Amino acid sequence: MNLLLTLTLTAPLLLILSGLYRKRWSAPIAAVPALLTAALIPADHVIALDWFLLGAQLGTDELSAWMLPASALLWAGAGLHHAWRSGSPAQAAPFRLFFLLAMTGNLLLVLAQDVMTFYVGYSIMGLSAYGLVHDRPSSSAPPAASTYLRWTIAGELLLFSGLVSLAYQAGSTGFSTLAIGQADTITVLLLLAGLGIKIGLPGLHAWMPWTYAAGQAAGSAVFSGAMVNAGLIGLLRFLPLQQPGHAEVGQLLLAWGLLGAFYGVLFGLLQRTPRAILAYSSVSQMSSMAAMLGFALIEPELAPAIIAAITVYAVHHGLSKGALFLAQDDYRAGARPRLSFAILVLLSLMLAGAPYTSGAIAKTLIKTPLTDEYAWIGSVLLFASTATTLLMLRFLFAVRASRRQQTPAPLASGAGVAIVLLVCAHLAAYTMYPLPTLSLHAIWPVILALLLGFAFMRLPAATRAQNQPEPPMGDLPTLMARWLIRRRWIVWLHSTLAAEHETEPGKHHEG
Amino acid sequence: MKAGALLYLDLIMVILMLVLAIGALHARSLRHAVILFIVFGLVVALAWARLRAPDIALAEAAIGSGLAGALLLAALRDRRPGDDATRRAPVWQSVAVGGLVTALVVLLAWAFLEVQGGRANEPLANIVQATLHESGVSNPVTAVLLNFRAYDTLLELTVLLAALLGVMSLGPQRSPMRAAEPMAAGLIGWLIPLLILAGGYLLWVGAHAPGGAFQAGALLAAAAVLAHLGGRREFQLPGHTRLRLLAVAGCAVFTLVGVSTLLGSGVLLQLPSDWAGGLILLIELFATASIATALFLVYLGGHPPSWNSREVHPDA
Amino acid sequence: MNESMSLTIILPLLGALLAAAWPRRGVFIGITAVLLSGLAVGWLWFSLLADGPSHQALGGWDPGLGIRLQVDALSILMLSMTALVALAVSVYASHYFTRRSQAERFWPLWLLMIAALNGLFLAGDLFNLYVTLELLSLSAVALTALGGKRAGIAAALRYLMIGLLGSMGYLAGVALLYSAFGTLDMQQVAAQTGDDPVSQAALIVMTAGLLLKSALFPLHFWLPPAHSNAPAPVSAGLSALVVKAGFYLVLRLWTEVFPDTLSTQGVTLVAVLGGGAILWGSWQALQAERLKLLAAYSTVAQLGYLFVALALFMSAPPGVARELLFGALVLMALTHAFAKSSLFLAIGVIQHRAGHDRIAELDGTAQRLPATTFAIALAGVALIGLPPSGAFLGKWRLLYSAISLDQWLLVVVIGIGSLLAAAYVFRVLGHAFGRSALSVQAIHSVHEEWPALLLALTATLLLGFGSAWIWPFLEHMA
Amino acid sequence: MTLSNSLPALIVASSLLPGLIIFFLREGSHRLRSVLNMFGAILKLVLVAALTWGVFQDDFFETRWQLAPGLELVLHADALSVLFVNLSTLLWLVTTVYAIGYLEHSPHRSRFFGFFSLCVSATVGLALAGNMFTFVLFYELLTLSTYPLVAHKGTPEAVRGARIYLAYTLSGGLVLMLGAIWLQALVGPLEFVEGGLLSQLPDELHGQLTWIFLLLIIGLGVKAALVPLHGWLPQAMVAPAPVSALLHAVAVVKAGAFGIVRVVYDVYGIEFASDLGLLMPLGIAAAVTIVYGSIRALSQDNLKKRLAYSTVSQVSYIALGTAIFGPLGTIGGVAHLVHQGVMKITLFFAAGNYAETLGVHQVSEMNGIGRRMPLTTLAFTVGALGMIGIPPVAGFVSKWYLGSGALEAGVAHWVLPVLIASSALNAAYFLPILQRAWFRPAASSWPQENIPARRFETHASLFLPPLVTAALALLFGLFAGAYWSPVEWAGLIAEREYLR
Amino acid sequence: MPDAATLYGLLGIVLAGLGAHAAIVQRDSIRRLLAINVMGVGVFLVLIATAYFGPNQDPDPIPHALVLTGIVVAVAATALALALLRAFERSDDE
Repeated sequence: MNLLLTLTLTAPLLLILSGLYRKRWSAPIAAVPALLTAALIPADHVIALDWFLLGAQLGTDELSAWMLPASALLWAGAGLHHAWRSGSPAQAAPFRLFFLLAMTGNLLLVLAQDVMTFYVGYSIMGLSAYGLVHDRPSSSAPPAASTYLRWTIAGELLLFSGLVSLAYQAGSTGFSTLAIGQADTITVLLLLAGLGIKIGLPGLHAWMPWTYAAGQAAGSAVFSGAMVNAGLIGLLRFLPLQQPGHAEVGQLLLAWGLLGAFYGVLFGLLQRTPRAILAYSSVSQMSSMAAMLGFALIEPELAPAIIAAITVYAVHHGLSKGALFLAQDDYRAGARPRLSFAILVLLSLMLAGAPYTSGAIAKTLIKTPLTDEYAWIGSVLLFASTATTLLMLRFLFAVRASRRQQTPAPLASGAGVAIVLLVCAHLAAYTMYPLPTLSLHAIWPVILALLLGFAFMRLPAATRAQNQPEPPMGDLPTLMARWLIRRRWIVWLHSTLAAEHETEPGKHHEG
Repeated sequence: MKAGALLYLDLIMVILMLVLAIGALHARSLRHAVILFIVFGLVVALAWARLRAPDIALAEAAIGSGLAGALLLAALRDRRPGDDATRRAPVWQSVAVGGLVTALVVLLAWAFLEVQGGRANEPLANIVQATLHESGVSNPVTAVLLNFRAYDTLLELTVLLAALLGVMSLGPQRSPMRAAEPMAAGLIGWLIPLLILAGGYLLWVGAHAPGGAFQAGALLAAAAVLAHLGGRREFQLPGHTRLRLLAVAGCAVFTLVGVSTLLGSGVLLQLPSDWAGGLILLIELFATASIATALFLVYLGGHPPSWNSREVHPDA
Repeated sequence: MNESMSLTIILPLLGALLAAAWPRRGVFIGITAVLLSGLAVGWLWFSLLADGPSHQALGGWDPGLGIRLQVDALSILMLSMTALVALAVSVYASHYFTRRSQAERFWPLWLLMIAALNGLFLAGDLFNLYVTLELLSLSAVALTALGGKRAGIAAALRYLMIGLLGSMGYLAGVALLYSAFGTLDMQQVAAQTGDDPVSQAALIVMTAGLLLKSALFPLHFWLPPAHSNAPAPVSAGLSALVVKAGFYLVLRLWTEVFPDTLSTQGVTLVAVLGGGAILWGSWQALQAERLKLLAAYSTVAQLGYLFVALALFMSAPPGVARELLFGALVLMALTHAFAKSSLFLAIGVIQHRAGHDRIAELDGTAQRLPATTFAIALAGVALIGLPPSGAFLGKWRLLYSAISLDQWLLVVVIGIGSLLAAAYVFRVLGHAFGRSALSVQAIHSVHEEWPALLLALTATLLLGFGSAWIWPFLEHMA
Repeated sequence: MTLSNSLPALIVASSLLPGLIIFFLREGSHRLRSVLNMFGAILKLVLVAALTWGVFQDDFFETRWQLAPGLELVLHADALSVLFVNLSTLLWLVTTVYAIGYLEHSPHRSRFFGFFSLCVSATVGLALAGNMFTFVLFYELLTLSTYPLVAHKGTPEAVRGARIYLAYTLSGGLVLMLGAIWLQALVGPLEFVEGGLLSQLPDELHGQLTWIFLLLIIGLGVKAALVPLHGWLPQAMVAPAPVSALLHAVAVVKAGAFGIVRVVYDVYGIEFASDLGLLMPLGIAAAVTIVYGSIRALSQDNLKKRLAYSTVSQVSYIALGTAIFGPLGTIGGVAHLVHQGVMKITLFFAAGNYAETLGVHQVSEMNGIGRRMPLTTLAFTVGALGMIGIPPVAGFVSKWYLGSGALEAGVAHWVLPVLIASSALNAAYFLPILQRAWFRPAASSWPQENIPARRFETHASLFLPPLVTAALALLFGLFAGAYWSPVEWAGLIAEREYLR
Repeated sequence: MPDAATLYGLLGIVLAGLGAHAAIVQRDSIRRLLAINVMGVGVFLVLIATAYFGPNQDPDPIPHALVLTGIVVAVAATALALALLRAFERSDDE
């Protein structure tokens, strides 16, 4: 049992050290032990290694029971896709090296049972992900890479201070003994800010569009699936959910989440790059989950149900978003465009929460714990799902448009991978929860969105999004930063920080 | 001489000495200053005689003004003419120093007067009288010089030797003078034997009357200087190597006597009372020779040309 | 036991006479005489350790009449310092003088100087001290003028004039004392001195004369030209030993002859002058262009330290701290002697090799003479008062007493002094690392370099780590 | 001469004697010199191991040598000194190997290795010092032995840099000496006692004690490079790489920091120091240095200058740890003493390799150096990550303890922001270097390729030491919990300091 | 009126003062030398004055010996000084 656990963590490292990472199949292989652990090891099996990192505790609990398989699946899928899809070995090898490093960090983070190990995993993952974004040696660092790096470092530092104060106030580092109750509001806010950057709450999300749009598809898949969930795991573990007395923070988080849900969609619609649109959809999805967390803070008694719902929702969102990225890449450069476009449509519907899909299950699960006085949240979420469907439509149009622009040599179709992920998502959802009844209540948001979409199609070409000036990827924060630079306020800091990286901001990565 | 008359004599002496001293110090031209200094020396010798210090008077006359005067005059001769202006320090500095010095003088005078008042008759002088018989000589000054404080005299001779060695390392001797005119030559012809005779007498008489090695040596040196002044070539002075040995002899003998007493009685320069007289005479004999040589060579100033024959060019 | 006392004086005297009589054998006679006098000092050590401080009436006459020699802990330390430094300098001098005539004239005067020093450290009689001082001055002046250069002779002349003025001052004091107390013996005079006007007047005049001879700050102008224009071994002797004589006499007079006539104003004045010497000496050393001038000014500064220490010692309340300060004072004097003589000998080697001692053009030579540069470094460390050297212990104790007596100004002055000292020492040492154009093959002329190195090592390692015995020795023998 | 009172002296001698012998070796005898060096290093390591084991069992080790009444040279081994001795001995062995390789063709090597060994003996002596007098003595000896090392190259800048270094450190040494003497005047000869010994002094002395503390801290602050006194550190960068590695990672800089720890814990005692209100100013000075050092490092293009300024800021973590009143803060400060040493020496070795192999001195010339020298750059990366405080490497552990210590002492409201700001700034000046090294294509040709890339990127003796120290940094981070790690040992020290 | 000893003693002190003043003020070497000799004479006068006990009592011989030694030392020093001066001026014209 313990051997399997340690093997999950050390497998990727061994592959790196032995230099086998240059081989194509090394990435998926590395994820196999993680999958086995997820399958074989029961829920709360914890081992304590007091010589490792100031007394580390590794093991599984209910949260990791869900999160481990999801992440492992995603890492394996992305690895497989990359194996199929990878270009020249010179370019693939470094990517695969950082891929394995990030995987180790993510697995360590998921399996961590104490604050210190969590943070170690979190920062290894964060930093090595830089290699995924910046995968091709270029004279000056692309904006995506440096922006990502800056935000991640900021996030990690905020998380560090949050965790230190949490560990001190809570008295110990192990999760089991972590008396999260004593954490004061500053600590919670620090944790929120640190992890908020990772899950892309509005205002802290500026790096997401850049990062998802840059680098290889496998990288973006893993970013949107496994890594975003890491932020959520952190929130689930460290926010004082079952403890009373944190209502104000709850309200803040609720408002922030709901704002994010619509903010993401609004700016997503204006984007022309398909992967950017997906990024904005992630922003909105994760913000809605954060809103639910805020609600859990307000009503501590309902917390357990909400946590369970959020976990399922996160797994569903992770797998589907990852699949979407792989499928989109497949469609763009794949051999059989029509098949991959069909998969894309299916995935979009699933994400939008169409009936009989895991999306629908997740959304209904989210709504069930809402008591009557908070019913309005339910309706807001409904509107959010319509917005998401609209965004998905926008995504499909953008994907079709991008296909016409380039016709690269068709690569082996990785479509199979996306399908597998899709099936797994549904399998998990169905086994756990009854098939939802087909009710008008569940369907009307999708229909409304479709109507809006076609109406929009009829608008005159002039107002169509294609020829509108496209707002820069990082939208508000990036705009604000550029305005400040022009005003010489932070030019000094910016010039030193980014002297070597910044190319002129307009140019962005291939779609 | 009634006390009163003696008092007047003293007053004259004091005033004379003050005037001569101030003249010697601040005379306009250097030549006058030197001459006044020599006269001052002679008057001081008179003062010593007045204060019943005959040995000192002799020494002062022979060495203090005689030889020192000769040296000074020779130095004047060597000096390049012209830079005779009395280069003095700026006025404010001399006033300041003057003030400081007068303060010191007043302090010393006050202290001196304090002492004069309380001075009982001197016990030490009586002790010297009491132990005079052991010292082997009857003249108390010679006894103190060559027995009681013999070590001081030894060091004094060494000082003279050191000065001589210093002078001899400073360049060649003065060239002898041109021949003196007949009158002077005649005078010199008489004076030299007289001086040698007087020197011998003083050496001998020193044991029991004022006199002694230093005064005798000075006279002999004066004789040699006269010969040098007179430019008489044939005045056969001993060869230079022998002169050097003579100069060293005085100290050597004195030290050897000291060492022999050290080996004998374990105490340096403890002259056994019965031998003391003879030993003192022996020491005085050599001391006179070395003092005369030293003072003469010092007058010549510098090492003789033949000294380091191997050295062709005397290094400047 | 008393023979050894007079032997230490007679042996160098005899040597000098022999050297004067047979100049050609000068070197051999010189070295043997110095060795023998060193042995005599050794013998004196044993007798001192055996039966403690003692004195000997020369000529067998009791002190009032005759002259007395005395030896105690302080004088034996000074004597051994003189013996050791003289030995090293003599060995160096035996190879230093290229011209025979200079060598022949050097040895007799050198031995006379040593005899005078030994006589001075043993003298117990005030007038005898005067004559020894004169002998010391004259031989020192003659040695200074040995170089034959115009600047050397001028410096020697000024040195002589100032020396005579100082001696006359001293003699005036002796005359007054004799007229008042009727004796010349130091212990007998000490018994009768009080704070009566005669003692005070005598003390003032004698101290003024001695300060002039030991070149304390305002009266120091004659020392730098004299010590920097003399030949290397001579300036080593002058700076290390002759200057100490003046200080030793002031120390003797203040502590033994006039213990209670000393007024606090007098002590403060000397402390202030000492402080001035430290600052002015170090500052001038920093500006000096020539190594010898630097070393000479550093002597002025180091004397400042000694006089400050003396002033502190006199104003310190009786007790253990005062005894410890006395030990520190002696240790600083010893260390300075060894360090300064080593520095001058090393400078002599450099001047011999490079033909000049200008600091600016020192690069090449400093690198081709590693042993000499190392000696200068060690000597420099001892002069600054950095750890391995005895001066560090001395300075630590000096600062300790300055602080416990709340003399904050002195603490600051000593601090600035040691910083300036560090500046001028390392200004010289900096050249040892410069990358000079000359070829870098090291010249090892051992016979020239090892005296300097040995002296430097004694100053730093021996006195630094092995000087704990000095304090109990001084106390036990006081 | 039982072992208990000869061991400390033997440890100091084990590098002193070879050093003195090396001085007099002819320039040409390379093998003998290397053998002597290695023999000295290994012997010292063995002795220190024995000492560590002894102190671990609470045995008593002390050597006394009286230099003068009231002034005793005392070498006493307690937990704190053993930590520092271990660090310097270990890193001296590694640096010697590196120096032998680095100075392959340079002149004056006997002189270099002679002073090199003297410098380490001074450091070890300083670590083992049992009283203030011995500490000051070795503190000055350290200055003397490091001056020739800084001026070793002989270029005008080297001599100038050395002179500035000397000016700073000698004045610092003087101020420290004054403080020590004043303290001795007040309290008498004082031995270091865990928990300090000044607490029972009468109240009216407190004014003077505060002044003395100021003097001591200024004296030590020069070597610990606290802000106004740090000017010498960047200038001393002209020294050859092994010297700047040993100076900035182990010997000189740590001596100052170690001194501050000694003064606060073993002279004043932490409780007494905080009662006197001395910790707050020290903490503020340290904080200012941390931020200032990092900011200045940002704008340095010369790699070694950037590392120097980073040292200025990193060493003040130790001072900050000392200023935080509480066991956790102490553990953080003391552990960082070792961590910073190990990490910084890796960075300097790497910088030295770049300069020696490729003639790369400026950060702007480091594009794509990762490909050309992968092993050295890997070591550099580990070191850099450690400096920033990224977890797997040791730097993170000490930052974690400093953070929790600040919380424990209730000063988190300004210590945590400082830690965060400094980590951010560290990231800001280290990550671009890594980004250049790994993610940029190499320039057409290197400025001065002295050593061509054969089987390995450069000489074995050049690229192995950084790897060893990088591995150490990783081990100290990953196995921070193990009993032999610096953090545990720091825990032992803190426990003894606070138990009294 | 004071007796002879005091009179000559005071004269000696005054002469010493004059000599000292002149020695410091005068710049010319020979004049300085004269001044120092005058100062010497002054001090010797003090010594001999204290040794004088009036016409009918023998004087104390010790000061006499001291002064004799003093005179010889003074002349030695003067000789050396003059020789130095001569050497200094001779070396001038090289």
